[in-house]
Amino acid sequence: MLRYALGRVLLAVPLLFGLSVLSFVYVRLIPGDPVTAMLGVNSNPTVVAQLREQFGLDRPLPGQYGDWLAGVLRGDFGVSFRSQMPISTIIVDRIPATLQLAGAGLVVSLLIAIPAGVAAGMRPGSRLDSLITSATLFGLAVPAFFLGTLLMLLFALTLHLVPSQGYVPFADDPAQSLRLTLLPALTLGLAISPYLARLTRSAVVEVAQEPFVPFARAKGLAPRKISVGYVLRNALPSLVAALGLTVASLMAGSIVVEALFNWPGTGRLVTGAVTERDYAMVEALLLIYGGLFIVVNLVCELAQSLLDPRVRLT
Amino acid sequence: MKTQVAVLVTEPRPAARRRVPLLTTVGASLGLLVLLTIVIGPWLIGQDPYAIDIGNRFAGPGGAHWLGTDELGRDVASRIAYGARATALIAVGAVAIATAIAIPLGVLTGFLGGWVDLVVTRVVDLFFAIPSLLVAIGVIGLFGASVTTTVLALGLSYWPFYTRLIRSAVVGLRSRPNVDAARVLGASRLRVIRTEILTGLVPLVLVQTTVLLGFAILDEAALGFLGLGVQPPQASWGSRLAESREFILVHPELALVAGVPIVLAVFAMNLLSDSLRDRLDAKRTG
Amino acid sequence: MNDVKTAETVLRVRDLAVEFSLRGSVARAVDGVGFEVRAGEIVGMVGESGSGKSVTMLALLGLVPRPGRVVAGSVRLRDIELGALSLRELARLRGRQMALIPSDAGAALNPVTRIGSQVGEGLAAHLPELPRAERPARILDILKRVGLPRPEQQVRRYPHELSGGMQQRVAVAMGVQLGPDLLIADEPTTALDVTIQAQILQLLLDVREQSGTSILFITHDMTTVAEICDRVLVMYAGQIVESGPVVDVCTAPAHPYTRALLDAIPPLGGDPPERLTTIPGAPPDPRAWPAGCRFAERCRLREQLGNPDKCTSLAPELASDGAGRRSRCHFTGSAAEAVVR
Amino acid sequence: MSGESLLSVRGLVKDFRERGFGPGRTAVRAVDDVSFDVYPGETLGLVGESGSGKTTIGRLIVRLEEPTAGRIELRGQDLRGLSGRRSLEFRRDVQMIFQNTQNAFNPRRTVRSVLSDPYQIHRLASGAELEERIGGLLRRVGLTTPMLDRYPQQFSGGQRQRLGIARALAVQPALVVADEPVSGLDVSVQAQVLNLFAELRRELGLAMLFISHDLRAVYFLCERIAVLYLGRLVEIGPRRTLLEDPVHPYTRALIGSIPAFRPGGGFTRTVIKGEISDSEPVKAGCHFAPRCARWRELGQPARCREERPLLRPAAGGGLAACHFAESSPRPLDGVAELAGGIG
Repeated sequence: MLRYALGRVLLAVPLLFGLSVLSFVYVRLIPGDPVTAMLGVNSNPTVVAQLREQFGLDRPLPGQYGDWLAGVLRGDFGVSFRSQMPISTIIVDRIPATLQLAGAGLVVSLLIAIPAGVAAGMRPGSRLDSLITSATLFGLAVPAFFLGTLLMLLFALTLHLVPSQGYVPFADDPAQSLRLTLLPALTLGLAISPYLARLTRSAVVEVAQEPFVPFARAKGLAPRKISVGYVLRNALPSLVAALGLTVASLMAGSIVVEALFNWPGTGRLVTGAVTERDYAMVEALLLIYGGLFIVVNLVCELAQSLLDPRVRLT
Repeated sequence: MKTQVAVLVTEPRPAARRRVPLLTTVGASLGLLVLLTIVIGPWLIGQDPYAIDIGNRFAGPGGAHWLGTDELGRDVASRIAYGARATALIAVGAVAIATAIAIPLGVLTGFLGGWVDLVVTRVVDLFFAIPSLLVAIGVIGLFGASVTTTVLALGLSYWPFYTRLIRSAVVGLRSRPNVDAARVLGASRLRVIRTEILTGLVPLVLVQTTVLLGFAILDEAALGFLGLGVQPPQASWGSRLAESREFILVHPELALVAGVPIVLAVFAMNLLSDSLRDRLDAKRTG
Repeated sequence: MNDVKTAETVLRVRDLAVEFSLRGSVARAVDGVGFEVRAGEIVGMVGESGSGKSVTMLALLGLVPRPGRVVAGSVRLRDIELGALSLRELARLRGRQMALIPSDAGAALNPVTRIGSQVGEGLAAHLPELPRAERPARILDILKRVGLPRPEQQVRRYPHELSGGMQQRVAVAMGVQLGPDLLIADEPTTALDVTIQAQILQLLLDVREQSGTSILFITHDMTTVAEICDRVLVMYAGQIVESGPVVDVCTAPAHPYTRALLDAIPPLGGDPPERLTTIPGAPPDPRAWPAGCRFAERCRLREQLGNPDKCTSLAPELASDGAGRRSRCHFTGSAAEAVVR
Repeated sequence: MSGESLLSVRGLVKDFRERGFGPGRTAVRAVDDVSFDVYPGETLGLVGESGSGKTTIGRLIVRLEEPTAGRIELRGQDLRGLSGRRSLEFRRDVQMIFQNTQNAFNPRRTVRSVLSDPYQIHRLASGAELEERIGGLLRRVGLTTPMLDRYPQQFSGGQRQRLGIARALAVQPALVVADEPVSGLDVSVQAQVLNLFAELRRELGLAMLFISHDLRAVYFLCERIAVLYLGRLVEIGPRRTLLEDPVHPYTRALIGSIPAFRPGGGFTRTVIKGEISDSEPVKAGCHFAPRCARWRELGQPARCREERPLLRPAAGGGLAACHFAESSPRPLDGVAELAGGIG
C-alpha cells in the first residue's frame, strides 16, 4: 500500500512540474511580444522597456523560468499588470468566495446525484431508471447560465425570495452570505448533478451485475444489507475516482456561474485576466487550477485504493 | 453463480428496452428540427439578422418578428437561425480537430505501449489536468476571440480527454485474442490496427462524436456568455447570449429565448448518443 | 445412503415453468419440471447449456432475474410451499434451510470484505440471537470443518488473497454453516483445476456424510455425476428427459439423449476410437419449442426406427417404469431396444 | 517418432516481470527449461493445471511472446531473429487455434472478411479465386457458404470454433498450435470439434500441439502426451504408457484425480493434498516435492529439495523427471477397468 501511494505521489510530481512549464511557456507563446500585446502597438517605449524588465523578458528563458518558479514556490506569482497588485494577494482574496460556492455546489449535486444514480442503477431498465436517465440526459443539455437565469427569474425577480446577485463574506454577515449563496450554489449543483448521477448509475449498474450480488441474495441477506454492503460498497472506489474528475466540471461551472451572479471569486479573475490580457495572472491561474485538479485527483486515487483491497497489493 | 440465463436471454442488458425507441424518436426529431433550422431556417424566416431598427427595440413576439426583436431591434428568430449555422460549424470543426488528434495519438500509445506510451500519456495527463473550459479560455487568450479561435479552442480542449478514452479502448482491444490471431496470421502492425483496432473503435467514436457535438454547442455558448466566443454583432448562439446578458436583469426573456435552441440541440445529441450506445453495445455482445 | 429410498422428501418440485419475455417473443426456459430430493440424497441435474438447469436452480431459490418469471408450478421445501412465501420470508429461508454453493467462488465472494466477516454475515442474518462475541468462534469452527488451512489467519484475508480452491472451501463453509436441509451446488468444481476438483468433491461427500444434508448437484459433467450422485435428472430443452438411479441411467440409459450424451464422452484408456459419437445439429430455439419430442430432430433412435411421425407430432410424457426411473420417449422399452441392438 | 522432428524446443525459458517501477519487481518463471519435439504428422498433447505454463509455451511457439532463453526450431531453423519475409513464411508454416471462441473474432467483421485475411496477407488469392477458396475452406470445416456474410457472434460456440480452425488452415500450415480449443464447449459439441480435428489430421497430415487441461480430449487426439507442472515438463511419453503406467508422481496424481467413469464404483479419485499456490517451490529442487506422496513415503529425502530432477528415459518409451522414478510400485491396479470407458 505504501509503495502504491508513494508511486502515485511520485507520478504527480512530474505532472506538476510539467504544468508549471506549460503555464510558463503559455505566456511566451503569445504571438509577438507580450508587453506590446498588453499595451497595444502604439505604446510608450519607456513603459514597454520598464515592463519588459519587470517581467524579466530581456533575460534567457531558462533563467526567467527559474526565477518565476522560485517565486511561485514562495507563494509569489508576480504582479498583476492591470491592478499593479501582487497576484497572490488578489487570488487569496478571491479564494474564500470560490470555495464557498464550489463547496455548496458540490453538496447540492451530491445530494441530488447519489440517490438518483443509486436508485436508477439498482434496477436498470425499470420505469424509475428510465425516468432518471431521461432526466439526466435533459439536465446535461441545460447550460449553467440558462439554468441560472431561470432560477434568478423565478426566485429573485418574480418571487423576490432571495437577492438576484451579489456576495457578502460569510464572516461579515453569515445569514445574508448564505442567502446570497443559495441561487449560485443551486445553479452550480444542478448543472453538475446529471453528470455525477450518470457516473453513479453506471458504477452501480456495473457492480450490480457481479455474481456476488445474486450470491448475497442466495445467502438470504436483507436487501438493505445487499444494496449498502455489497453494491454501494463495491461501487464506492470508482465513485470516489469519478468525484475527483468532477472537480474539473466544478471549476468550469464556477467560472460561468460567477459571471452570471457577479460572484467575486477566482472564476471572475479568469475571464477578466484573459479579456484584459493580464498574462501573469493567466499564468498563475492556469497553474493553480491545474495544480488543484492534480492534487484533488491524487487524493481521490489514494482514497480509492484505500477502499479497494485489491488495489493495495499492486 | 454464473447463470446460463445469458445464453438464453440474448439481450445483454435488460436495461433500455422500452426506453430506446421512444427517446430515440424524440432525439431524432429534435435533431431533425435543428438541422432544418440550420438549412432552411434563415430562408423560412426571411428577415435580415443584421438589420438594426432602434425604434423597435425589445418588441414582443408576433407579426414579422416571430420571436420579437433584441436590444438593437434586430429580428431574434433570424439571428438564432443564422447563429445556428455558425454554432454548427464551430461544433463540427471542434469535434473534427479533437478527433483528428485523439484517434492517431490514442491508437499509437495504446497499441504500441512501452516508453512511447509512457511519455505521451504523461503529456496527455498534463493537458487533461487543466479543465477543458480553461484550456479553451487560454487558447482564446492567446489568439483573441473569433470564430476560428473558438473552433481551435474547443478542439484543443477536448483532445486530452478524448485521447485517454481512445487509448484505454485500444488497450482493451489490443489484448483480445482476435489481435493475436491476426498477428499469428502474419498481419503487419498497420494491418492489425486497420482490421482489428480501428473497426473496434467505430462504436466509441460514433458515440463520442455525438457527445462532443453536444459539449461543443454548450461550450460555444458558455464562451459566448463569458464574452470570449464569437463576437457580436456576428450571429451565433454564443454571441446571442453575450448580447442578451447585459440586459439579463431587465429583459431576462431574451437570454431564455437564446438558451432554448441550445437546450434542444444538446438534448437531441445526448438522446442520440445514448441510444447509439445502447444499440452498439447490444450488437457487440450479440 | 442405504435408506435413501425410504427417507423423507426434502424438496418436491411440481410442474415448474419459467418464462423470459423479450421483444414480444416468449421463451419458456423451464417447462414442466418436476422432481424430488430425499433426505441425505445427492441428486445430479445434468444438461448442456440452455437445457434449463441453471434457470431451474434460480427458480428454486426465487432468484430468477428479470425479465424472467416463474409462471407455473410448485416448490415445496419440507412442508413449506415457497411460492406462498413473502419476499422477506423467502430471504429468511435462503441460506438457512436452502443454501447455494456457487460455481465460481472467486466471483461470488464480496471482494472488499474480509473472509471472516463475510462468513459471519450469514450468522448475523439468520441467527440474530447468537451473541456477537460467540460469532468468531463459530466462524473459525466452520472454516476448520471445511478444511481451510490456518483459519485464524485466513479470516483476516480478502477473497482475492486466497487460491481458487480455498475460495471454494469458504463458499462451502457459508453454505453449510447453518445446517441447511438442502444444498444446491451449482457446478461447484467447473472453475477449478482437476486436482482441486477432487478435493472439493471429497469435501461435499464429507458434508453429506457428517450432517446428512441433501445436495442438488448441478453440472454438465456426466462422469462426476456417476461417481458422487445417488440419482440423476437429465435435462434437455427445458424439460427433464430422464431420471433414475445413477447406476441404471449411466449403464442402461432409457432416453436416446442420455445415451448420446454418454457416448460423446471421450474414453480414457485403450486404443482411442477413430471418431467419437456425436449428437448432430443443435438444441431447438426456446422461443419456439417443436410440437413433438424436442430431441426428435437430433435423435438417432428415431432414425433407426424409420422416422416415425409420432415423434414430431406428439409430445412424449415423462413416463415412469414404476421402479424409480422415468423417461420422456415414445419408444423407451424393449421394442426400441431390440431395434437398436 | 522417428525421423526428423518438425518442431524442436530446447531449454525454453520465459520469465514474466511484474508490472510496476523500480528494481523490486519479481519475475515469475512461467516456463522453466522445457524441451520437446513434435514430429511431422504427429499430435502432441500438452496437459497441466493452471499456472503450468502450457499456454505460454504455445504462445512462444507461434511467436506471440519472445522467449527469455532457449531455442525453438522449425525444420532445424532457429526462429529467433527471423525478419521480414522469412518471418512471414514462418507464419504460413505455424498457425494457432484459440481458446476463447467469443473473443477470438472481431465482432465487427463478417466471416468473409475474417477469412480473407490469410489470403490477403500472404497474397495467396484474390477476386473470384479468393471467393472460391474461402467457400471451400468453410465447407471443409462443416459450415456453409451462406454463412459468409454473417458476424461471428451470430454463430454457436461450436460453429465459431470451426471458423477458428478454418482461419488457421487457410495458409496450409505444417504445424497447428491449438490452445484449449474445446474447453467451454458442451460435451456433444466438443465431440464434434474433436472429430473434426482428427479428420483434418488424417487428411492433411497436419502436425499439432494440442494444449488442454482435459486429459480425455488429449488422450483421444494425441499420440504422445507431455505433462507440465509449474512451468516444468515432468513427464512425456506415448499416450497409453503415460496413462496406464505413469512414472512421475504428479502424473499419477493427475490421472488419479480424473473421474474414471465407472457407474456404481463410487468416488475413487486420488485426492492429493495442497495446492500449487501454497507450495513455495524450491528453485533448486523438485517443484512437486511439497505435495508429493512418494516424497513423504520415502521419508522426505533431501535430494528432492536440493537437486532439480532431469528428464530421464523411463520404462515404456517415455521420459520422466523424478529422482525416484525406478523405486516406485506400479500405480493403478485397475487400469483395464479405467480403460473400459463406457462401452
